Amino acid sequence: MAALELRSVSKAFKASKVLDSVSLAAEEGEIVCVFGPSGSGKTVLLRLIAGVEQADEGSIMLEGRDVTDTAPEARGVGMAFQNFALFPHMSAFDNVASALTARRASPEAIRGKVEKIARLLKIGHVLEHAPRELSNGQKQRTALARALVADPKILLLDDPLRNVDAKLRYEMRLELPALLRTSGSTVLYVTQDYKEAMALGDRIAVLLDGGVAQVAKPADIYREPATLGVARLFGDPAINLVPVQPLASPSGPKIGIGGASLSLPASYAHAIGKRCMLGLRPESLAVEAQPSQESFDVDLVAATPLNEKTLLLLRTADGRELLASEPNADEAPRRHGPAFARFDANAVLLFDAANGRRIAPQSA
Amino acid sequence: MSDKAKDFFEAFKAGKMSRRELMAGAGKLGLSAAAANFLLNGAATRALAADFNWKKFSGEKLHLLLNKHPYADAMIADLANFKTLTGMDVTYDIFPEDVYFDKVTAALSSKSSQYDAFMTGAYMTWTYGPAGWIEDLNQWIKDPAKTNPNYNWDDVLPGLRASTAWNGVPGGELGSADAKQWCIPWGFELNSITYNRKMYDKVGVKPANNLPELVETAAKLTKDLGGPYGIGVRGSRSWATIHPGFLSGYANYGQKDFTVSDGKLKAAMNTPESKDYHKLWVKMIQESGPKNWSTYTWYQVGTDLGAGASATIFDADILGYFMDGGDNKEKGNLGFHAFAANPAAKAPTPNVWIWSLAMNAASKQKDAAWYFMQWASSTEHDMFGARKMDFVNPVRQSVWKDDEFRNRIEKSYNGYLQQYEASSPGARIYFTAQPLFFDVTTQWAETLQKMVAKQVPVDEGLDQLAASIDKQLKDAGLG
Amino acid sequence: MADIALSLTKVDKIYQRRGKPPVHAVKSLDMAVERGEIIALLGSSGCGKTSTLRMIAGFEAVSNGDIVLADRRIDQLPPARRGVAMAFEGYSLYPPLTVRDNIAFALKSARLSAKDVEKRVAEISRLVEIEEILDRYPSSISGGQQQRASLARALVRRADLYLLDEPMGQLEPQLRAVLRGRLKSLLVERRMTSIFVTHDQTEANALADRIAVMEAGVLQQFASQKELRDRPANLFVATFVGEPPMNVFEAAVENGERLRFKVTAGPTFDFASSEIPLPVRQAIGGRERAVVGVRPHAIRLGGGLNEARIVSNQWLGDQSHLAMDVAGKLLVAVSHKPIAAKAGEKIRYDAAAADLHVFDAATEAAVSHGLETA
Amino acid sequence: MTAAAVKSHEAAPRRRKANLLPYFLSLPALLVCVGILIPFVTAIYYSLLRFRLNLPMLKGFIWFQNYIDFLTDATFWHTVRVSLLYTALTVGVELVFGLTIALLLQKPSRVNNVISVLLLLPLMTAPAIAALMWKLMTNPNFGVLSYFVQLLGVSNFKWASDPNTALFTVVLVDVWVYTPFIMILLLAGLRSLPQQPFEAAALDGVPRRFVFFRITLPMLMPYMVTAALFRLLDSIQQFDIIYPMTQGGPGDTLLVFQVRSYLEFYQYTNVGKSAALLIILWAITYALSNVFIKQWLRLRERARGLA
Amino acid sequence: MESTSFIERILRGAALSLIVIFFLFPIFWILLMSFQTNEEILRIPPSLFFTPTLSNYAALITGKLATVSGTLDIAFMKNLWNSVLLSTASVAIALALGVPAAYAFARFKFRLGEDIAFTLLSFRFAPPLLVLLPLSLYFQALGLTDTYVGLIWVYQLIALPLILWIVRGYFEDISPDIEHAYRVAGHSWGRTFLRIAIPLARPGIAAAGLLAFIFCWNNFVFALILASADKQPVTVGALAFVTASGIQYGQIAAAIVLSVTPTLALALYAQRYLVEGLSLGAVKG
Repeated sequence: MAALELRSVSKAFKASKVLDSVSLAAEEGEIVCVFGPSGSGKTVLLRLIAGVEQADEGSIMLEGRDVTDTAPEARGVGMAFQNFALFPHMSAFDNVASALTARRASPEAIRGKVEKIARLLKIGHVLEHAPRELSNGQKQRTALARALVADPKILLLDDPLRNVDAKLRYEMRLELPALLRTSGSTVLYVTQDYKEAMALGDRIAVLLDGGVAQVAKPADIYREPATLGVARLFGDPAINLVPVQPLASPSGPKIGIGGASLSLPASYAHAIGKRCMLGLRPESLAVEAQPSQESFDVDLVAATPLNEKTLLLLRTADGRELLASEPNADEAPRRHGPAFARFDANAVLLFDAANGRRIAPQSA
Repeated sequence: MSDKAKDFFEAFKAGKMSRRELMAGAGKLGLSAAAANFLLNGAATRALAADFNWKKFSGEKLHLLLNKHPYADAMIADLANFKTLTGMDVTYDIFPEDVYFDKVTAALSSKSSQYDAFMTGAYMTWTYGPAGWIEDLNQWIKDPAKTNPNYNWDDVLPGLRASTAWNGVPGGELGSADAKQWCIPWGFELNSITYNRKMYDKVGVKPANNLPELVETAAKLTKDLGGPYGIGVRGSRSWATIHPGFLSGYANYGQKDFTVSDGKLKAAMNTPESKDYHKLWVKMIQESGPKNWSTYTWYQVGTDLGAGASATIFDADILGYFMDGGDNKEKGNLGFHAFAANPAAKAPTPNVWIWSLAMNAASKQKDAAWYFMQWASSTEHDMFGARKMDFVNPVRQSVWKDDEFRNRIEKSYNGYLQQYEASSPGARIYFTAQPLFFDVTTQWAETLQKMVAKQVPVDEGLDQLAASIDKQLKDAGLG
Repeated sequence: MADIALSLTKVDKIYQRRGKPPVHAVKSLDMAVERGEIIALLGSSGCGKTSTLRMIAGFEAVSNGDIVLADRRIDQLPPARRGVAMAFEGYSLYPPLTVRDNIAFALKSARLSAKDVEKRVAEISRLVEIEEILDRYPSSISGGQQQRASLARALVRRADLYLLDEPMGQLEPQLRAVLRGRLKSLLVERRMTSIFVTHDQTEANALADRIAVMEAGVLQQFASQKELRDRPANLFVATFVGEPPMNVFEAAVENGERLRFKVTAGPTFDFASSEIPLPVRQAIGGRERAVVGVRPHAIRLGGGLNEARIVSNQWLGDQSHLAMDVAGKLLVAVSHKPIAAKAGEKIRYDAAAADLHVFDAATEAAVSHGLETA
Repeated sequence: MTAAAVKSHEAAPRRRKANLLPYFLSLPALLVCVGILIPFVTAIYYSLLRFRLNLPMLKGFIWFQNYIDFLTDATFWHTVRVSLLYTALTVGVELVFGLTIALLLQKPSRVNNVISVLLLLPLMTAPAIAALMWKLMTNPNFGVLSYFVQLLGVSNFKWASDPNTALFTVVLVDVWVYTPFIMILLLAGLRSLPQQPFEAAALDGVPRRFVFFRITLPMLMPYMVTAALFRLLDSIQQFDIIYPMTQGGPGDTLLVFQVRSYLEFYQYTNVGKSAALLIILWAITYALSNVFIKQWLRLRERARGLA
Repeated sequence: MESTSFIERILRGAALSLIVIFFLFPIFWILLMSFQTNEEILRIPPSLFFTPTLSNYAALITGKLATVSGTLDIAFMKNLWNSVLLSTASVAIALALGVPAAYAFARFKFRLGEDIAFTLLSFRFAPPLLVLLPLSLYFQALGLTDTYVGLIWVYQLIALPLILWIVRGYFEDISPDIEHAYRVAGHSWGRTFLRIAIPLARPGIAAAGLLAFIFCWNNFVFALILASADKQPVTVGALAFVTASGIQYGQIAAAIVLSVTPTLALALYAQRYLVEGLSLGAVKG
């Protein structure tokens, strides 16, 4: 039995359908990251589960219990809101304790639990402060503590790191998994940062245009995105996409980029003749000074350093812009001008141009 | 006014002529005075109680609606005696005149039983009577079981009795045989001239004897005094502007508001004589009236006189009386003068205002209310007010004959009694009784305002007024 | 330096507050910007970067010091006469005007010919991709679009200096990369001297010729991005610049036969003196304590003296971020290859002498960077 | 879960339980008000009657005769004209005056804040009381304003008692009482406007006149419309000032709707006419406020979209 | 930065001074008048110099009005008390009814919701007399004539729409997520409303209540028609200082001063809320 299950849940606001028959399940103790661009319905999904919005269709099951019509307070979920939603007229302590007071816990028990979670989240020293006196990071931790303190079976986190600064976000990204594991909750974590999703999720559910585009482990999604849309969302810089039409050749399928004819693995033989999109991750594109087999001519337009990587903006002979990234930033600066690019044929992604679905390689 | 009904002023005049006789005879008069004194020290309570079961409604609670007025003040000052006499409790709401009649209308029109009796003027009963909001008091006056034997209804000046009785027929004569007694007269006022003797002396003029003279005198006063203006009359957009000096003078010129034929009314303000009169009146205000005349009610007219801001008023005699006393700046400086506006007229024809008591038809304790009304209009109470309070112009003949009252007035108020005696023979209500009284008079006042402001010429204004009133009469089925 | 467009000399900003101590928001700021140069003002919120920008624009009076732009002293001039154009961070568009009118407003009120205005508006809106929304009102477009419109409104003007306050903060990541490139080439091509404020290092790195790092009102370092990365002037810059930030630990120093940094309950970095050039050793001198820093990319995993428990291991598709629990803090290592280790396991690590940054424990100023002195 | 089960869920959209809570919360307020509103319906009925309290025998249903009478009555059109003129004047003057003051006080400083609070005082004075105050001040004998006017050499200024200046006088009182209301609303509006557009304009050297008419004023519009709406509703139903000061006079100069219907009812006891007048007033008010509310909603949408 | 010239500052100062004089002089003058005797007031020309007297206030407070015709009892303090009672009770009830309703309109989209809200708002459009005239007839039947209950009920016409209008806007400005957070934490709707929604909207509620109080206090026509002397508030009561021996200007002035003092004091005390309420709630409604 899944700890959390959504069955064909739909939700519309006025005329626009935000969620269209979404089904999703999370196992007990699992962290599922709900990831998608803004407006894809992630937050609404979470709010439906929390019960602060009502689903139009479908049902929501928590531990086998249908809670579709249950009031939010009776669902036993914990939730951290994107904008923190702290109670401005209560101290941080009372904010955190609010989930316990509702359960009529004794004052001593409340104090004990609040202080414990506060220690864990490093906000013990600001418990008596009002929210307006807290820094953004402290607010975020307070909100998190409030969601966590009652050990909810289901924990809903709505992009909790969005409104904190980069450094803190990074730190929390590293710390959160361990913290969430100790709570033992089943976690639904909404984010619009793919790195966050990859870093935190046991699995990622990619939400696109109101529907679930893919649910899979982070590495799998990165490596084998189900659709063009998913592929575009993962990777910084984003994946290069080149329209191609694989042709048959004696040595296996071939594609043409910038006048060069390049080999694809034989496992893509079934794609021959189809109009496709070739997905090339920047890191799988190597730029070399000397031509080699399977390399093609490019013009190196710009080299921009970016976080221990160097981004190379390439222009192919037919005027297409490609981005390559090189991890080793300590090399001598790249000279602009003609160069040769080569991709790792085993790392390419191929999508059906007609429906955007990935064309999986087939073993012969 | 009907021939049949005895004009009370005529009667009084007759009384006056025989005054020496009466005073020599003393009899009744002395008795009355004694009774009043008894009342004052409370002995009268027992005396009254001996003849009549005053305690019949003991324990009941009456509620009155009163206008802020010296008459009401006088009554309130004596109210404890009534309570002792009857064992009833009396409470009251008292409102300033600005809103008083609206309050009455509000209370009566909602058929509210909260007030048992209230103060009113005769004009108002022309609305309240037909609307069925007040009772015909003849039912009580004429019932010996309900009215104490000493009440002596006939002692009330006959003209006042008649003026407060109407048969309800639009244009019907006041005090006719089929008339209903809508209210009991309580105190009244007639319109004459009160002037500032010091100012008159300073400028060297004498009180005017007619309107053309008044226009001149007022203009001279205004010019020579350099500050105070010559003549104060009312000017607010209300019936109250028409009924005092204005209508008194109008009547003196022989003019009427309506002509009545075959039970139909027709506006009569646009006769050539009326137009001449209006022209004089308007000229007087324009030349020598108060600057913001159009907001003037009797309060302002009086206050200005008392404060030395005006030299003359043509308004209620009692208003002048009040301004001649109290803490007014011009206290003791005023003089009173009867006034016949028309140089051709032999005597003044003052229109009267009668403060009266009426009974709410929705009252739940009418008999008890009548107890209050008969007490408040009794000789005893009238006498108390006249002697001890400012209940000037009492309604009972016997009180007018009281020496104590007369002496007091004679002594302190220069020419008041003479004024009264010269004016009273011609004094009565000069309006035609009809339900559109307020519509007509308000519109009349509005027209006057326009004339004074030169928004419309007098002739044209009166023609329009008459036409408009005729239309309204027609709409209401009266014309 | 030959061609200075803007210079700030000993500029202070002190906010007087009623009943409270004054706030010294900018302290004795000296900065010179060359003509055509693109400068990033980088810092966390409240570091004084916005105050600096506003002083240059003329929205805040200068408490001390002077500002010279294009050879004119401007710090006493009203904003309109400074020759500065600015793109604001927030909702700075004129709400009652369409995007087109917003962009054209200044040009029109300067009585430029309608034709010129139209041409310039068209050109700039193509650049920032807002041609479709030119006739919409600011309230009906997205935050990102507003920001681009605001950018266009500033860039459309001819000015001696362009101030851009978080010009890309609201943009979608994909678009941001594209616009960055376009903006940069426009600025370079037209030799538009510009200062932009950002808290995003990626942006600073991508756009700026030089980066001014500010903290607590003080200019910490003003240098190229490579310089900032390789030779941070102090501990603040070291930990502020770089993603993920530099790992730093306070350590006991032993500078003799060997150069050894020993972190209490943490790692030891131990080198033979021969590995370290003499000047560096001399610079470190007889210090007993110092702060050592290693960038995450420089942590070498799978061997070495030290061992730590893995807190998390996150594969982001093209790189692995490994967090270890070291001396009660997190030590982060980044690898461009997947690391096959799980949370809870132990892993060995070390750092090379060339990757070690040393800072004075008290002043936090840099002492040495790898094999060079600071 | 099987695919079939999923299908069945898709096939049957959930019936949403009606949420009774909002009704439960809002109905008491509604009931209390509707209780008061029953008279409103009665008034409509009265307006269709020939109904004079002192001529009870004439009472009868006459459909729209009362209305028709008004439409053909010049004095009624005068009432319409005066009411609208009064409304236009007060709202117009108060808006311009209030805006001017708000602009003068825009910059938050201690002095400005103290002034803005002091200026609230007239607003705290009941209009009826204010009318009384001004009546005293314009009294030709001891009124201080009359005195001042005289000092200025105008000897024959009659304030509310001259048809030429009566409207001016009551408008002046209305302005005195209500300008602070508009001022404070616009001041709050001005101060809550985002500063950046103005900084941008200052930096771009946009002339002040341009900024005011093209930016400030339009941005202030929602506040202006709200202020105008509030005042409009009160102004067209003006009673508290005009009645105590002039009772509609001099002549019929200030015979606005509510004063006229008050007199119709309380002095002439003409219930039918009075009710018809008020219904007409209600219709005018409703129509005017609808225009404003639409405008306001449009502006609000825009303001909301911005935030 | 400082672009305002010296001349401009002078002009501004002059304009502001004139404005302050215009708005404050009447109040100042009435205040002076309230310390003068009738005689001093009626002096021509008016003068700033007089010997202040407290007799006007004494008369009002003791309720003993000395006139030519003797001492009159006036219930001015009773009127003042009536104003306090009517305004306070009306606002309290309007808040009790209006705040939940405002919350409902702000937080729920429900069938007829906007219609109900608009109906309630439209009470602002109804000419008071339109309601009052027939109402005075009905009140008799209901036994509400001349009762505080009846008046307070009618005062809801003033207070309720105002409170709904402002408080609704306030609720709408508060992120519902704060309430959601409290409910998800396990608290019932009722507790959430009381513990979160109301405390957060407190400034708006305070402003609305304050405004409603002032408008109730300042009301004239409702009380004029419906209240007896016993129940009437000061706005009507202040008209009562007219006696046959003249208009008691000093007492009118003192009555004016006394009648506006509570609202003035309240406004000065709470002007911050008022400004906020007037701006936020009213516009964002």
